[in-house]
Amino acid sequence: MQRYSGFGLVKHALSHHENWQRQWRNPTPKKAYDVIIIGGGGHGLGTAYYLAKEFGIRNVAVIEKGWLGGGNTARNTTIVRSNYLWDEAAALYEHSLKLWEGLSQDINYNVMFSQRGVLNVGHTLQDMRDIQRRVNANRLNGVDSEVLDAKGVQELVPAMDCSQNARYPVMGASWQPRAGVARHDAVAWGFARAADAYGVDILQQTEVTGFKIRDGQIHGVHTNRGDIEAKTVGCVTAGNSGVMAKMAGLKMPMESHPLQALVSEPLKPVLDTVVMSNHVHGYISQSDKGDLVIGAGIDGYNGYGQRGSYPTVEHTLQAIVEMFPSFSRVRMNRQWGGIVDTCPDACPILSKTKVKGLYFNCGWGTGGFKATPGSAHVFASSLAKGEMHPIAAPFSIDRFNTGALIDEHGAAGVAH
Amino acid sequence: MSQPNRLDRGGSIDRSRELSFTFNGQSYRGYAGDTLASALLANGVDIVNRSFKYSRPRGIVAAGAEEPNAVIQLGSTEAAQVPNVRATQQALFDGLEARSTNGWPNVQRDLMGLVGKLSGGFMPPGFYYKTFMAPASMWMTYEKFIRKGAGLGRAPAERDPDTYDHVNRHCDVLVVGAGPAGLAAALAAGRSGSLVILADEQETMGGSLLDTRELLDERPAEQWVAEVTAELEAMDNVLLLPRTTANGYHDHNFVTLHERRTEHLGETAPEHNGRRPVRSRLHRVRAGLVVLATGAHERPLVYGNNDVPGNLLAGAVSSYIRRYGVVPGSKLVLSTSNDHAYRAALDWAESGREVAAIADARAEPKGELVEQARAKGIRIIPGAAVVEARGQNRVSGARVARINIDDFRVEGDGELLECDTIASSGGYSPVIHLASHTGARPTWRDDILGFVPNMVDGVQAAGGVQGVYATPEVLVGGWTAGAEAARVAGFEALEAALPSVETRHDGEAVALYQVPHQKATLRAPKQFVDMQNDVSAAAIEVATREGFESIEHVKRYTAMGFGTDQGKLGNINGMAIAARCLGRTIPEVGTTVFRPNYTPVTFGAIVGRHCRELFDPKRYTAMHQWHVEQGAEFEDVGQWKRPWYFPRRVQGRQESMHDAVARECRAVREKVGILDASTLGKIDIQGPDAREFLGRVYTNKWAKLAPGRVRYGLMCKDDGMVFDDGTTSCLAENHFLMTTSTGGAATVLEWLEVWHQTEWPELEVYFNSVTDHWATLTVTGPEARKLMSEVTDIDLDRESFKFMDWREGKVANVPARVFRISFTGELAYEINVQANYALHVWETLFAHGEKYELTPYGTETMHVLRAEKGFIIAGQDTDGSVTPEDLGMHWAIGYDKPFSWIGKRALTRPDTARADRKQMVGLKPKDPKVILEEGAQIVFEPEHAIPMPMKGHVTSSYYSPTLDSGFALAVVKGGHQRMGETVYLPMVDGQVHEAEIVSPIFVDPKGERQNV
Amino acid sequence: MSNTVDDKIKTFDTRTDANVPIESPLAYTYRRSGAPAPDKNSKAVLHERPFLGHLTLRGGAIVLDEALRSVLDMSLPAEPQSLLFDASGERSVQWISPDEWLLIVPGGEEFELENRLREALGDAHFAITNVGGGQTVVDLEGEAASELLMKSVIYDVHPQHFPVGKGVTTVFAKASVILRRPSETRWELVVRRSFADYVYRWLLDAGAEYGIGVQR
Amino acid sequence: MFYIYCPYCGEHREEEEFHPKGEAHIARPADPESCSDEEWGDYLFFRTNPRGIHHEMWVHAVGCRKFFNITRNTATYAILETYRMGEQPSITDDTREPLEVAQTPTETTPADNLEGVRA
Repeated sequence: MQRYSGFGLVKHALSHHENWQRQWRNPTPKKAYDVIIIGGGGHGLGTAYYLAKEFGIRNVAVIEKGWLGGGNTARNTTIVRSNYLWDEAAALYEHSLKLWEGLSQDINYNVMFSQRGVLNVGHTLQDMRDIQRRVNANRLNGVDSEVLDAKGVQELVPAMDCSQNARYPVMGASWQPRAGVARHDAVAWGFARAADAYGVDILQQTEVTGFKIRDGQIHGVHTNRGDIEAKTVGCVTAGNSGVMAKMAGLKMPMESHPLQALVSEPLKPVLDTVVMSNHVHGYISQSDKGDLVIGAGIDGYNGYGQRGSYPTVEHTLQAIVEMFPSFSRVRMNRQWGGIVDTCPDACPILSKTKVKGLYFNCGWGTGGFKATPGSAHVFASSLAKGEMHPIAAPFSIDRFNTGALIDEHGAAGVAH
Repeated sequence: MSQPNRLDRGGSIDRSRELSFTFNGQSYRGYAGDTLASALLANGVDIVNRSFKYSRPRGIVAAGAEEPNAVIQLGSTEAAQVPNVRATQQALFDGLEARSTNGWPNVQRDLMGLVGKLSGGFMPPGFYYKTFMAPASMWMTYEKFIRKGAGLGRAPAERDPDTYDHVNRHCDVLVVGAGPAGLAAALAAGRSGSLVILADEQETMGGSLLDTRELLDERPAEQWVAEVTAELEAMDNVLLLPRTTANGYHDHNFVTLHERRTEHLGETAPEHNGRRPVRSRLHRVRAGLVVLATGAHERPLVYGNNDVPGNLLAGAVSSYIRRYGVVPGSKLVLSTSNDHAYRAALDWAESGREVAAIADARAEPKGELVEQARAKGIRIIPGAAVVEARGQNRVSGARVARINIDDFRVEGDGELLECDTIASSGGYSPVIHLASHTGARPTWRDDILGFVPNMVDGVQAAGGVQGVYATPEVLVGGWTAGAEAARVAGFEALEAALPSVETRHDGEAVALYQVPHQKATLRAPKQFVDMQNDVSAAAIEVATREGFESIEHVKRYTAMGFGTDQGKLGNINGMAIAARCLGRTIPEVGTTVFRPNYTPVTFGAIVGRHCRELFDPKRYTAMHQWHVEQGAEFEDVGQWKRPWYFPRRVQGRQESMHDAVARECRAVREKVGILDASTLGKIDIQGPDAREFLGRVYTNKWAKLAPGRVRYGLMCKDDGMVFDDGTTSCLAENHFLMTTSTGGAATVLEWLEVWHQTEWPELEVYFNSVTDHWATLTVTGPEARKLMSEVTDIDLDRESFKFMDWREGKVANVPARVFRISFTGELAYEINVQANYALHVWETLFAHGEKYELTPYGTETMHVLRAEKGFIIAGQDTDGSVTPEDLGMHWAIGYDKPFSWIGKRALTRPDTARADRKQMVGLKPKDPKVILEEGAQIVFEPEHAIPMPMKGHVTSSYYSPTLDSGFALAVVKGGHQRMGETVYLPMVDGQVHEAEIVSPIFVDPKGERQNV
Repeated sequence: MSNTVDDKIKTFDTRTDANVPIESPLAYTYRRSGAPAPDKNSKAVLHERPFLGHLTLRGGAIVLDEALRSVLDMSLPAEPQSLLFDASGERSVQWISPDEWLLIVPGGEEFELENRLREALGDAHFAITNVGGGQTVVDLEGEAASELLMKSVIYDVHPQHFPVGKGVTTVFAKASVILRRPSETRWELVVRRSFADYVYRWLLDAGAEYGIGVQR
Repeated sequence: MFYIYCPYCGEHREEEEFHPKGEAHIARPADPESCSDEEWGDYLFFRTNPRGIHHEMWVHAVGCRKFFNITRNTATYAILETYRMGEQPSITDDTREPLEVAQTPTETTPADNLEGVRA
């Protein structure tokens, strides 16, 4: 792999950029692999990378029906944080955050992970109780987190209306300084390039059309480019996981919903942190290009259309202007939607299935992006060892039958 | 003041109304009817901005929504600032103040430009991803500098002085675009009698007819436009919306139209009769049928230095000359791949200025416009194109050379023509944005060299958007679409009545996107594809070499199309370049799918009136005025404003919350207090199966509750988790009154309905909300009976009106139902009266209550008093993961009820049956002065290393004036079996509090006080 | 007060003849936000009609229709979204849902009416609920009335789609209202008490451009 | 934004008047006590979540307050029918009407998976 560096850049400039190498190959599928990963998003590519790097399994295919990183990886609002309420979730997301902190160097690809901090703002007494509960739990779990009052919020976010004039005045916030944002596309591309360098085959424009299952054991997949065999298959297809599960004869405790986001026109820097509010229901940050990146709530109906309903966007912007009245004259450039696979307890599924050798990693709802390296790492470990990684173990499908849910709803009405 | 590029005549500007404006602090003049762009060009302003990445000087390129460069900051005051205004769509008004958004120290002499020139070579696509990685700790510092260069305009720092609103509209036919197709469609649909809305983004209706050279019925086109517009305006069934952009096409024919009502008049809406009209308005339109008549955008050619000011679209040149009487230069070179662009040269020549040459990429240009140019003696260089512009801050020349399109190379050195303006045209891209918003993928058509939309149900398209460009065909297509839309809506279409237009014979266009250069693309002068994001053809080539092969990858890697113009000019050219690099065709590299908005929309307009006071309803009880007058502090509970506590003024100073709550608590425990409990949800339940129904939705038993009696109940979801609680009174055998928590009112009513309507429709029962009908006044405390006896005719004897009884009678001469239920643990009467009388009853109680020191109390005191009694608040002490058993409320669980009530089955699942579940207990801090933090986490091993195993948390915690101590409710793993044990609460400040697990009932455990 | 108690249902007259003050749901709002008087330029005029009798009728259309005919000499509107008035125009009954109608009568009539309807309905499965304290009626008139409504409700109020004699429950800004059209010139909004302030202030804000006035 | 025909009100109304309530025809087991934990978990949480024809329950929350069912294509968002509680859908995966098929983008051709330029 051609190593990226500032010095390299100068060298390339002098040769008119004529010598850049491909970041990943476009290989022909082999007949068989040790492991097949279905889904070439951040989680899938990351899983392949860690399989190769940490567990020495390099005979791996990542099968992507479109172009890599083209699903939710390309459509989210790029927030990374780990201040989750429940121990199991905090462990998973904190594991991920720690990996984020060295990711650019690890994969030699600047994912622009920017630890500009995340504020979860509270507007009611119950919000503040929930914030205190979460912050206390975070600290005892080793997750950096603190409670700010309205004055503290105002100091961090001068553009925000923290006065008593608001319909729902800001009472305070939780603050995770290590949280932040990252460049979403770069995560997929960086993992793809690094995995490819280990010999992982990334098969784009390749669609899984069925599973080869015999005697309760997975033997591979059918694709539009022929059958590919493997005794271990990890399905990491986010919003399409239900469709994949159905192909394998499995039912999932999951529904796919549209989740919308939007950006403003680029503005000179005006917002340095990520601000999220469950109560008025919106969240916002400003990208390095100057766009205000704004997330909406989930649309309530099932949908695979990568678009949602307009009132959801309206309500989101109402919340943003309520918190930032001076943004009223700013303009919205573009809106789009992703398909999020949501579980009843707002926590993911990292699990074996009834089919031996077939694993699912899905149900991330709105929380998938921030978990990318962590999810990929523990999933790779689980695939490599045939046993779920201890951090992944509580996220088994079985919990929906035993009742051992990890209910993050209370903590994360708009979890992102 | 002279406007050097203003022609003496022509254009539809009003020369009698001169307007003054400033740009970058310099004063200029223009005319009513100008856009800011046309006025800048009239004044000879070349550089309007500096580019984002390389800080190159940029000028105006287009005349409409597709403009990438002239994106400016508007506003003379802080509050009126508008970032990122396209000068081409901003009507000029007197006193307009505008500035460039980039450039330091100014846009003319920009120092960053030097940096851009020097470092431009080091910024290939994706350079951020390839550098700034070492050392890891420095990224945040690097980023700080990167961010300094971010953004175009700036947001104002003050509150918006303007207002916005929404109008919900329904129509049979929505016509988007009022060019020839749209006008014909609106006319057909309008004359048929259907309800029509015609929206156009420009200041005036007419579209391409506003600068056409063609005659309609042998008269100038604008005359036909004026007549049709007047006819449509006169129709009651037609609504004309100029300055209105259709920005989003959503499911089932829902379209958002953004009408800029005052932006042509001033930077803020000008006051009129003392009122300020809305600045802009969003029409939320549900249309029966939509006719898209959105036309096409001209594509520029991509050649070397094509971004130097003085490079314009050919069509824009015609627009400026014909519509605004502005000729944006003195000597023109036109580079074209088609006939239509010849208009620019003809218009230019007719303005009395020089056309140096027309470089036509076709070997044998022929067609009427070509012939007209020849007739005027304009030099035409066939098989050639401008391969490179010369000049720094303004075009000074054009290198024109013969090109071989198939082999993508230049033949010979060509010649350098002196000129100050280069107009280019690479053909036309149908404006398919709206059509693709709902997910329909467009189709590439080689014959028109563009994507055309695929239609979904309920949409018609006509004219340029379909790739139909000849005016006669456009008119017929528009009429047909309008008539068909009306027919679908049930109206009879009339015979077409359209003006005659001479059919013009155009020669065939040739496919040309990037013009080859003598040097290879990576070594040639920059050939820009997306000017706003500084994306060049070389960048696209590098991207494809690096493996970014789908157009979506190319776009994201280079940032092409992500600007405020959303790639209106550049996307197709970019696809063509990617296709060339990959050896594929354009449709093979991808399709074009656009997202809303078509052009950016002000947040304020999307928000409308839903801001400030009207952001969310404030719900008030009937006693609200009284609470306000008493100086209550309020708590937001859902949408309700509830009194939180009533601070008194003591010696001119406001009592603290702690003191006020302590005083209110003591008043209730020692004398009598009163609470406005009107916000509780109330549901009237009637029917012979009401009792059966209650038994199914509540965890406890209802079979034997007698009329006149009240019972507390818990509700679970079928996962066994508590979600609401409240009391329900048996009014009569078939008649119950249910109460819910304040926040749960709507949820519970819908919960009852869903079970009734979907699972048990056979049960004869009806539910009706009476939350707002009744006001609820809670009189509680040892003196409550005495006070009540002064104002009611109800027999209050403790034997005849017992705890958990209800009675009816009069209170303060008002018919009332009185319930002896207690949320404080004291003797309590909950009075329900029709809300319109409530204030009178409340005031009467105070008139009589003075001698008992009747004290109003708020939600905080209510919380303290109920917590002292171990009463839960659903949503505070429960969080969706707590069962009735976890709450220790086995007494409220009807294990042996015949029907398997909602939630019962789940209680025996392995996880819900665990013994070490988190269970509700009381906590007594070892130090009575300590008030534990709500949300504090509970551990058993305070010395344990992080992560520390957490065993529960505090759900409610207060100071109790009765106990003179802090106390708390909490959930603790296996808590019911741990009475008397010590737990630890490590706090943020390093302190570790100790507390004893105790019963959650702190006051009057036997419940004697409420029974007196 | 003549409360009837049969053994199955308990009706209750919530009104009193005693001379006690009564306050409309908009009382606080008037004090706080004022009520601009209409003038000759007012293209929209609001007028609250509080304290009317409001009864929610639930049950089968046929039995309710019979009862209503016998008691009030009015028929029950069977068609969805329809609204009928009696000859005097003072009493109305509106379809709300396939098993729900809203009966609005002059204030003070509702209790006796409820009892007579109950008597007429006998053993049928039905429910009658007095909701008069929980809602108020706001009239909206003037040439800009429908335009003002278009700024407020999502339902199509174009006269072709919303003829006289229609009534719907729909979204009003962030609240809900029952919107009715009793005549060519007059609209009625039936508003929940606790939302009345919000609806009123919304109308005043949105109606400012029409010089909206309030008739007190 | 959807335009939904309410089978009780007999006319199309704006989506804002409705709330989606998840998959339709999820009946509560008649005898919960005899359900295994797995069966109970399936009833509570497991859904078909199809890409394509979906039968789902909605409530006309700001309107007649009735629950009813919609057959909707979750890929195109086309509403194919609405029907009252207690009724069965006339359109299922097996009975797709030709019109509807035409509207559904072919789900598996690689060309479709190009996704394309999202501006």
